[in-house]
Amino acid sequence: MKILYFAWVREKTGISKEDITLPDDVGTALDLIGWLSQRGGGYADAFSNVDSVRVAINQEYANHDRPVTDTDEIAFFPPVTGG
Amino acid sequence: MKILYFAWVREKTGISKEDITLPDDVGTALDLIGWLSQRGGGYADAFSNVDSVRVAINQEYANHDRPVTDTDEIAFFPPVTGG
Amino acid sequence: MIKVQLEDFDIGAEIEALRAGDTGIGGICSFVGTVRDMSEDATVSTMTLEHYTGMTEKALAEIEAEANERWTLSGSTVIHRYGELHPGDNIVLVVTASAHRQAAFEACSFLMDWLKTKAPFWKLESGDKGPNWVEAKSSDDDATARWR
Amino acid sequence: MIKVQLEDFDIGAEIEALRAGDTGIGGICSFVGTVRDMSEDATVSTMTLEHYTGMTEKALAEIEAEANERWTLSGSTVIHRYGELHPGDNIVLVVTASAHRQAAFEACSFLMDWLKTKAPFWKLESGDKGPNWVEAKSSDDDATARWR
Repeated sequence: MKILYFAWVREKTGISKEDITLPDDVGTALDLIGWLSQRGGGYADAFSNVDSVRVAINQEYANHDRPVTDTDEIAFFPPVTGG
Repeated sequence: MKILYFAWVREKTGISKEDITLPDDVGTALDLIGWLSQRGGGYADAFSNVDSVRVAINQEYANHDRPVTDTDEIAFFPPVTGG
Repeated sequence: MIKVQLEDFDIGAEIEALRAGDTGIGGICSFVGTVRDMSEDATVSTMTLEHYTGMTEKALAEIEAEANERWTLSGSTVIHRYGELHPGDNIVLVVTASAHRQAAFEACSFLMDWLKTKAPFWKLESGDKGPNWVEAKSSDDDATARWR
Repeated sequence: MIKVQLEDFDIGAEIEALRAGDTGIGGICSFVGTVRDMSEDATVSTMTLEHYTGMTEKALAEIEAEANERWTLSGSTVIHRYGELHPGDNIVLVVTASAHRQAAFEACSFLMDWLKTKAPFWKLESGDKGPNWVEAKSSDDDATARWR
């Protein structure tokens, strides 16, 4: 699974993208956030307020309870501020 | 008094501007319309539907019942269609 | 800034002139009205714009002042042409600049609505059905009424 | 037409390109968002725009398609820059052309509101108070909610 981080989520995790093998017990985007947070450090910080983190699955906005699979591209980022 | 005509009011009166001496019994813009209409021909035609004729007195929109004086600049025209 | 003119205008140049050097601006809205090749059920080959010299300038200045009273603008430009125009030609340009986008959008839309119902211009269209004075639209009155 | 680019754009040229040769157009609305020198209580010397390559293009195409579904447009242009910008620089351009002015205005305003809340861009401001990620505004959510 490819994971991308943007803006302050990227700054806190300290990484803009990574490839992981999806653990068996991770079913949803929220599960993935929990699993990433367990790594501690910047990850725990980035996801400490889960409501302020938006999720995209395969480049489409997705709710936190959406299922994720090992072939997905997942992105985590703050609310957008373009325009 | 200077009188100006625009658009189809001008076409019907056949004249774009004229100077007249304001008759004593003309008190308002509507009186003036009545007086001009009495000339007959194109004037009667131009003012046959008085509601479709707008009035400006000294380059400001004015209601038909507004008083007019001999030193005023009066204009008659259809509803505007600029922009 | 208002202008009533026979000549065409350069939209890009007018936008640049209005914003030049002002880094407090966050958004610039512009609207250009152009001559269409069709009007109701007739083709249009020529549109002739008549106006009331003197009153036009006063009316445009009043409309612009009103917009600047209602919204906090960094600047505004209103240019209205008169004379003989053809399909695709520019008729009118409104540009508004503000720190905030909503003010720029609203003031620009307001200015166009008011120009349609307050500025002393009249359009004579000529095409396959002969000359025709464009009639005022009640939809334009309704649009202006939104701002009361 | 949508573009996501590092380079600046030419507003006048984009407007001309969109309208070129189409005499069915009655009005062209444009909006340019620019970098302000102030943000809340801090000065801004640099604004860096980060975006999600791939998703950005998809989101912009969807937003543009949605506008064209809601309004009858002759054409539309959306250009959004990324990278390092400075006060006065252009950030985003939306141009809409239509037979009718209200459609052009509304579609342009709609596109800007949606860009603010849907396009995956993030602004990092630097100035007298150090770097700061711009926070999403609830007023932008409200503006977008108007169109539901």
